[in-house]
Amino acid sequence: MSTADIIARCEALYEDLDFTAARKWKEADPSRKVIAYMPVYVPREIIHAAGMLPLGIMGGGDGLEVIHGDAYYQSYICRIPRSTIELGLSKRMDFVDGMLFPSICDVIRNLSGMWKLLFPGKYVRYFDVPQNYRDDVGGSYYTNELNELREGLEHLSGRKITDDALRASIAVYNENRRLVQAVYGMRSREPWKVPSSEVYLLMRAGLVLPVEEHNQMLSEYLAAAENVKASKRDNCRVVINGSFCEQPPLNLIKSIELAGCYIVDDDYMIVHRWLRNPVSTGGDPMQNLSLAFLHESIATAAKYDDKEEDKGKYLLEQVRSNAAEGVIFAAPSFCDPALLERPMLADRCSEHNVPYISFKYAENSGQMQPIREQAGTFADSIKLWS
Amino acid sequence: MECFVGIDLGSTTTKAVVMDDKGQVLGRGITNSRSNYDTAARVSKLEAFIDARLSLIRRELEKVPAVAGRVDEILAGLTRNFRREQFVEQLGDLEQTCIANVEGPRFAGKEKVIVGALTEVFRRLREEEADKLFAPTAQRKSDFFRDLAGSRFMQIGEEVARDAGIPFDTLLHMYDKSIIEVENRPPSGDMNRKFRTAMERVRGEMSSALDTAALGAPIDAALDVDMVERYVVGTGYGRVRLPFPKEHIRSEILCHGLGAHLMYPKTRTVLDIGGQDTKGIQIDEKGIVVNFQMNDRCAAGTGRYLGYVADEMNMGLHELGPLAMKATKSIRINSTCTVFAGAELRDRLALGDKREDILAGLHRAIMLRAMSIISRSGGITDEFTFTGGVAKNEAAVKELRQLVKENYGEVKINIDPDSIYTGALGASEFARRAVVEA
Amino acid sequence: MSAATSPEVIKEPSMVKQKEMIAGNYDRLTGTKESGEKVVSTFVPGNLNELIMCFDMVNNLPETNAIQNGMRKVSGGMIMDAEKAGHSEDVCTYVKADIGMMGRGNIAPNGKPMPAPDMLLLSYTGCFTFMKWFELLRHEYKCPTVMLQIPYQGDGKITKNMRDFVVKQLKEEVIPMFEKVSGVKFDIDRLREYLKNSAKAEDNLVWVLESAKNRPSPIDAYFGGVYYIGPMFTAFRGTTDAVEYYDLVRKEIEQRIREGKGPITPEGDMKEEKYRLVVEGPPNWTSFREFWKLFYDEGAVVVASSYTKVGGLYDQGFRHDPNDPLGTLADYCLGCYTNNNLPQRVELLEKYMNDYQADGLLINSIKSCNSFSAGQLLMMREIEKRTGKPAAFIETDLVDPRYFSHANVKNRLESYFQMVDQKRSGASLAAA
Amino acid sequence: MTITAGIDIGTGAVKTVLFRVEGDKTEWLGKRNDRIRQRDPFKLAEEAYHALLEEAGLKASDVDYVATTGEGESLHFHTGHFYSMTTHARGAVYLNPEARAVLDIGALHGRAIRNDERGKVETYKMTSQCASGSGQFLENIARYLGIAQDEIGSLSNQADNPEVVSSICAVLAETDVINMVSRGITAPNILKGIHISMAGRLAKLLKSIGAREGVVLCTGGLALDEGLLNTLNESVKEQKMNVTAFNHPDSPFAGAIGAALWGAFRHEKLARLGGQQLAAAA
Ligand SMILES: Nc1ncnc2c1ncn2[C@@H]1O[C@H](COP(=O)(O)OP(=O)(O)O)[C@@H](O)[C@H]1O
Ligand SMILES: Nc1ncnc2c1ncn2[C@@H]1O[C@H](COP(=O)(O)OP(=O)(O)O)[C@@H](O)[C@H]1O
Ligand code: SF4
Ligand code: SF4
Ligand code: SF4
Repeated sequence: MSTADIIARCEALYEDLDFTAARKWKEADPSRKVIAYMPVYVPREIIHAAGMLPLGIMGGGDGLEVIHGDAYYQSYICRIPRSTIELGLSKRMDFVDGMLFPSICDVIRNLSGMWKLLFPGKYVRYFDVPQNYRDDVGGSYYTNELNELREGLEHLSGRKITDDALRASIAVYNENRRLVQAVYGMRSREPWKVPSSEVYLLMRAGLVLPVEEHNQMLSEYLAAAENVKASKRDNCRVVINGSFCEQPPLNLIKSIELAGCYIVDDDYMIVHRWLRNPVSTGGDPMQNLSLAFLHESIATAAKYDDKEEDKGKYLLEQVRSNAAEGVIFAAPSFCDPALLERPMLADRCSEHNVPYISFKYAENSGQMQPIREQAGTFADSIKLWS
Repeated sequence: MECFVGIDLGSTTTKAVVMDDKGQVLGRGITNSRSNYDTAARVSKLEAFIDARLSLIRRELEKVPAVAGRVDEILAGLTRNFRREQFVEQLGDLEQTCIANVEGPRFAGKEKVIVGALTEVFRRLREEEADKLFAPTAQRKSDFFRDLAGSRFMQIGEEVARDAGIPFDTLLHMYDKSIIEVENRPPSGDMNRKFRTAMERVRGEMSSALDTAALGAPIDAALDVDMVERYVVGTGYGRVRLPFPKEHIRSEILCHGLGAHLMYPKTRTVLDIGGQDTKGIQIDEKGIVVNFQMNDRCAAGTGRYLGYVADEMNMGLHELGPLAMKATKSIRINSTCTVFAGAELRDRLALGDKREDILAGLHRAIMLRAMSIISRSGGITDEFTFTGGVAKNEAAVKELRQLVKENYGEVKINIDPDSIYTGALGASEFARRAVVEA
Repeated sequence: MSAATSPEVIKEPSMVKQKEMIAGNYDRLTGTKESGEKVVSTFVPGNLNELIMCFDMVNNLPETNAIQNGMRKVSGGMIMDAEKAGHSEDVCTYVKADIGMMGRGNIAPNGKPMPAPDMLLLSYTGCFTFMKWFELLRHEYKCPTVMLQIPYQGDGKITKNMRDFVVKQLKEEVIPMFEKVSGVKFDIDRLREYLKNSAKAEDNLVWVLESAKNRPSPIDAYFGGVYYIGPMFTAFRGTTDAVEYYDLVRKEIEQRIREGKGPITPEGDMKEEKYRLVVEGPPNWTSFREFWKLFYDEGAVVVASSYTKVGGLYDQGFRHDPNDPLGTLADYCLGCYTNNNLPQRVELLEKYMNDYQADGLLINSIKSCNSFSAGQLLMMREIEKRTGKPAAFIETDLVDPRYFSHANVKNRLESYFQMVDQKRSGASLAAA
Repeated sequence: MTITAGIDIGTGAVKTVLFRVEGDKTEWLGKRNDRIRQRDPFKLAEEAYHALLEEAGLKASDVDYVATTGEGESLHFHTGHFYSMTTHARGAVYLNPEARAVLDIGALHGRAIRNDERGKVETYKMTSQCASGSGQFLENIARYLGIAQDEIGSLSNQADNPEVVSSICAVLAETDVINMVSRGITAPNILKGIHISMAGRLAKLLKSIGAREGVVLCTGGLALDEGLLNTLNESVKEQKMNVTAFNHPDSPFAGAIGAALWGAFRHEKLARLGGQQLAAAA
């Protein structure tokens, strides 16, 4: 398969607002269950070990006409919750058996309660995470939370989730993490071969496909991409930060590259890259997941930085290790975590002479002109003066 | 006779309805709000009384056997010719105002050429356009003098300016400067005289001769009726600017609810899209508002949006709908910021999309926003009434029907040609109840 | 949450007392250089005032400062300063008002500069913005910061795991940090004493809030309510001053009930009680007086509000318990209004609608505050559905004057009141 | 010697310039400013370009680099494209070598750019997606009031009691203005009020890019509005910023000039690098 074929499949999955692939998966066996989750991070291993399909929901993008969703949100709230409500009310998610709302911001948090009110009878869980990183404090709290999730899912399926199953699932996801890193690594080395829009679509596919299938897809893509003939363009290298929840429209990602910027790292769909290293497959799996969260998580605005000097460390590391020439802070409009975090990160960039720009978007932004303008000017200035 | 008046001071248009003590609508009047609010209220009221007078004439004529079967024809002719009289009169006013405005250092030395050009433009307007505009079969682009005179002024002006060797911008500027003054002057003159003059022209136009004597008496009778303005209620966006005491002012939400109820008693949901607001209203079986939602602080997706688009395309508002109806597909438009409408349109044109398809997309975008507002107010319950200026736009209506069907199934949808008067109708009924039922 | 600066028409003794208390705290705050006292900044929801008192530290609440600046109409400029410095237009204006205030020398209402905090107690109750807010302050002040994470009641209940987690953080993170910064050793018996005071005052606060069940209501539980909760939610819970204040208020209101009086407004006693409302959401501070006037001019009195529960849901039975000092602090934090999930919030409002015999619900949706605002439109629907009473929705902001449109709010409220009216007299009107 | 053309395709007008660059010497050969008015901007650009060449006595083949800016990315005969902020900064420094910040005030957007003495963009800020307080709005109001564009400035300068527009939305603000007319507020006071709110926004942009001192050159369509310029200077003074805003009779051409000059720069750089293909830029 060529990269084009793989990407065509991904694009179809991406545009399918009815989640046909996930529906088919479920229909294949009546005992199957689908558990949807919102950004940013959930331990998909537990869902997988329960024999269920974790389904990532990233809002409705620019392809969904939002009618009822707007009726639930004021104009000054970001887009993703309203398009998610639209997906729910328009029955596009009727096959979903449960919904996880990770702890990320007040909007998603409150959405969990709205989901309970709107869809009584469904399994709905607000999934809190520790902001305290001591094993005996935050760690034991989180292990208990994980166990509650485990029990909830057991209850839903009527089946025990064994430790062995969990260890096996952790292994599959470790493989997924490895492949995802490989794709990111390849893009960083040869961005002209691996356009960001393709990387993006590949990752989107991972939200709706069973992980085994995604692993296969990633391997095939990596092999195919080696053979791509494309020549290097006169672009600058940038890291995108702030897009961890509501996703930009695909056109925006394309526009950034068209305007002369190679994206060499980003924080789109960070559920795939949340844990930087493999999770241990021995011992107590729940504890392993908990410890991995405490000590291996990447930094993001939805997390508390224990020490002041740690703020921005991860971003600067992304810049350094990918030889990026600048940072683009691209946050969804009205996104509290991203927008409150930005001034602190921007200060860190300035302190280290990393040029940056920032803009806001919405998942359904139609006007790319201002984006091209800004990304283009950024690229121009790096290009003309390097 | 005693009359009850409701005035809806909208952001774009001001509407008035005159009602009798039985709740029968006698007349409706409309004018542009883009002028002094007091004047707008006065003008719309005057127009409504003119219309009421026509109703009285109709009532009288219907008693006359000699004109049986021809009343509609006579009234249509009478209305048209009356408007023509008004048009010519206002044109004269505009001409004088324009000429008076040619002064100051900006025009030093060029006054004569400019005045000459203006005179020529107005001569052609009067001689060629008045007849064309008010010919029995003519389709007029708008009901407002500003638009009627304006669009032709632009075309004629461009030619005349070229011939006279002066910049067209100068003439355009004279027009912009003067039209606002003219609009701020309520129509003058003796209405009855205008009716009589118009009647003369009707007689001339009618295909077969009419019994002049038979017509005289009923028309005189109708013209002699003394219409007394008993109680006025104001509503609408600009209602706080009306020089009325508080008890003469009602919220436009209530007026729209009641107005829609009077037109369609089974209505439960009302959508009103006006110049800069969109309202979703739920009413009960008595026309009482039980819930409402409206946009505020952002005019995205309101009637004005279409105005910007029409300006950008150099078209009349009346023409947008028909063009959009020719679309073969609809382009998805996500931003409904009114001010960016033009930019969006240009963007899309540059991408090679067709005008009609883009327009269809723009209409859908407005209706999507309206659907959200309705949804926020509690959804659509049978029957559903669509009111406000945008209800005149067939493409908007088409999108609405489709969206209602997709989201709420089969629902009876009411749209009245006079739906723009819904708020004023409700207000006039409040006026009537204040007296008759007090 | 304190008395505004322009003169009151009528000054009840409790108002005078509250003014003195607040002025005293500001004097204490701005006098730390001389007194050598240490300052801790923290938030209203999850405010651990009793604990702070155990370490002889002074409590500074940036939210309250923002409100003060809002009421004195200086917050607008501060917010713009923060925006110019790169803070987004989209985020909470309390944060920006605070940062802007810092840029202008942190001048307290008494005209003196406030000290930089010696410690930030990031009690993260009911709102994510708190976390970023104090990260931003830490970024500026580089001072010791301790996070007290309060898990959200996602399933509408407080689990043992949550409570244990909070208590553990208190023991192992918060108290040690306090000891380190203040140099004072923690004494649990001292804490018990303060908690006793709290419980006493809390009884009276609840009595005051519930007095609105009378007809006419002797208080306005929103506009007046923010004054009544002032001492309890800020730097006074646990003090004898607060105990005295609430005694005083209670007596005054008992008197009003005996006299059959309505609430006090800035223009004297409210005349006729025409509408009884329940309000959800915080008020607008920059136009507080104008906003309130829109209500009392129409004879609308607020009989219950959720905003007066952000610093504790005392009327639902919670009391600080001296017998379980750390556990009770955990319960307190876990139970604050915005830490409740949406179904709980709906139930509470429904209960208020019924218990206080309200004519309708009004939601004042605040642009800044997603914690409150996200989901309010659904809450409105639910209440309408469950109670059959009309609800209205207005949008303003806390301390950003740009988002208070008097004309808009007035239009909405007028339509709403006329709607309630028309509904009441529906039968007679529909005759035609 | 390098001959370059700069073409700035805007929303309201197409600006075209021609330059000859030799080492440090730059010579401005010609300029045109064509209002678009419902015409196809790309055709207009092509016509203008050829007309300019003719005036200058040059052939298309004499031109080494045709640089576009603004919305000209897809102009078929260009050599390379530079983004507006890049070009405005360069154009501003050409027009006023003292300029260390640029305020580009167009029909729909405002942009503030901070640059160094070579015209390199250091940082920038744009107005948001919402078109409130845009030039388009001013234009609409002026038309409504019957005021020609070149009259706005002098009228605004006559204001004695300006009335500030409170609405955030440009459309709702129009109604505010109409209200003002019916309340008898004079045109100068209305215009000045609009200038004040625009200047406030622009000053905020300037402040947020950290333009604390020196010369700010206004470019773009509204740069020549003296009323706005005066108000802007009042506004920055109020904000205690030590900057002064200027315009230049050729301010509207800044983008096109910048494009032409960067084109020359790029051409020479690429020539030095040994005839590397221009494909990347085109
Ligand atoms: N004949 C028409 N065809 C299409 N649209 C129209 C027509 N007349 C008015 N409109 C639309 O209606 C809007 C004005 O509606 P209206 O109800 O009069 O508003 P308001 O009450 O705010 O003045 C205009 O902005 C325009 O978009
Ligand atoms: N002399 C002038 N005084 C005031 N405004 C002007 C003047 N000349 C042009 N404008 C305004 O400038 C705007 C267009 O600016 P421009 O920079 O050309 O925009 P764009 O680059 O987007 O086309 C229009 O709104 C127009 O009205
Ligand atoms: S986009 Fe930002 S504010 Fe919106 S839900 Fe996601 S994290 Fe929360
Ligand atoms: S978002 Fe709301 S709760 Fe949080 S700090 Fe701001 S106002 Fe307070
Ligand atoms: S300018 Fe556009 S986006 Fe902004 S408030 Fe007005 S209509 Fe809405």
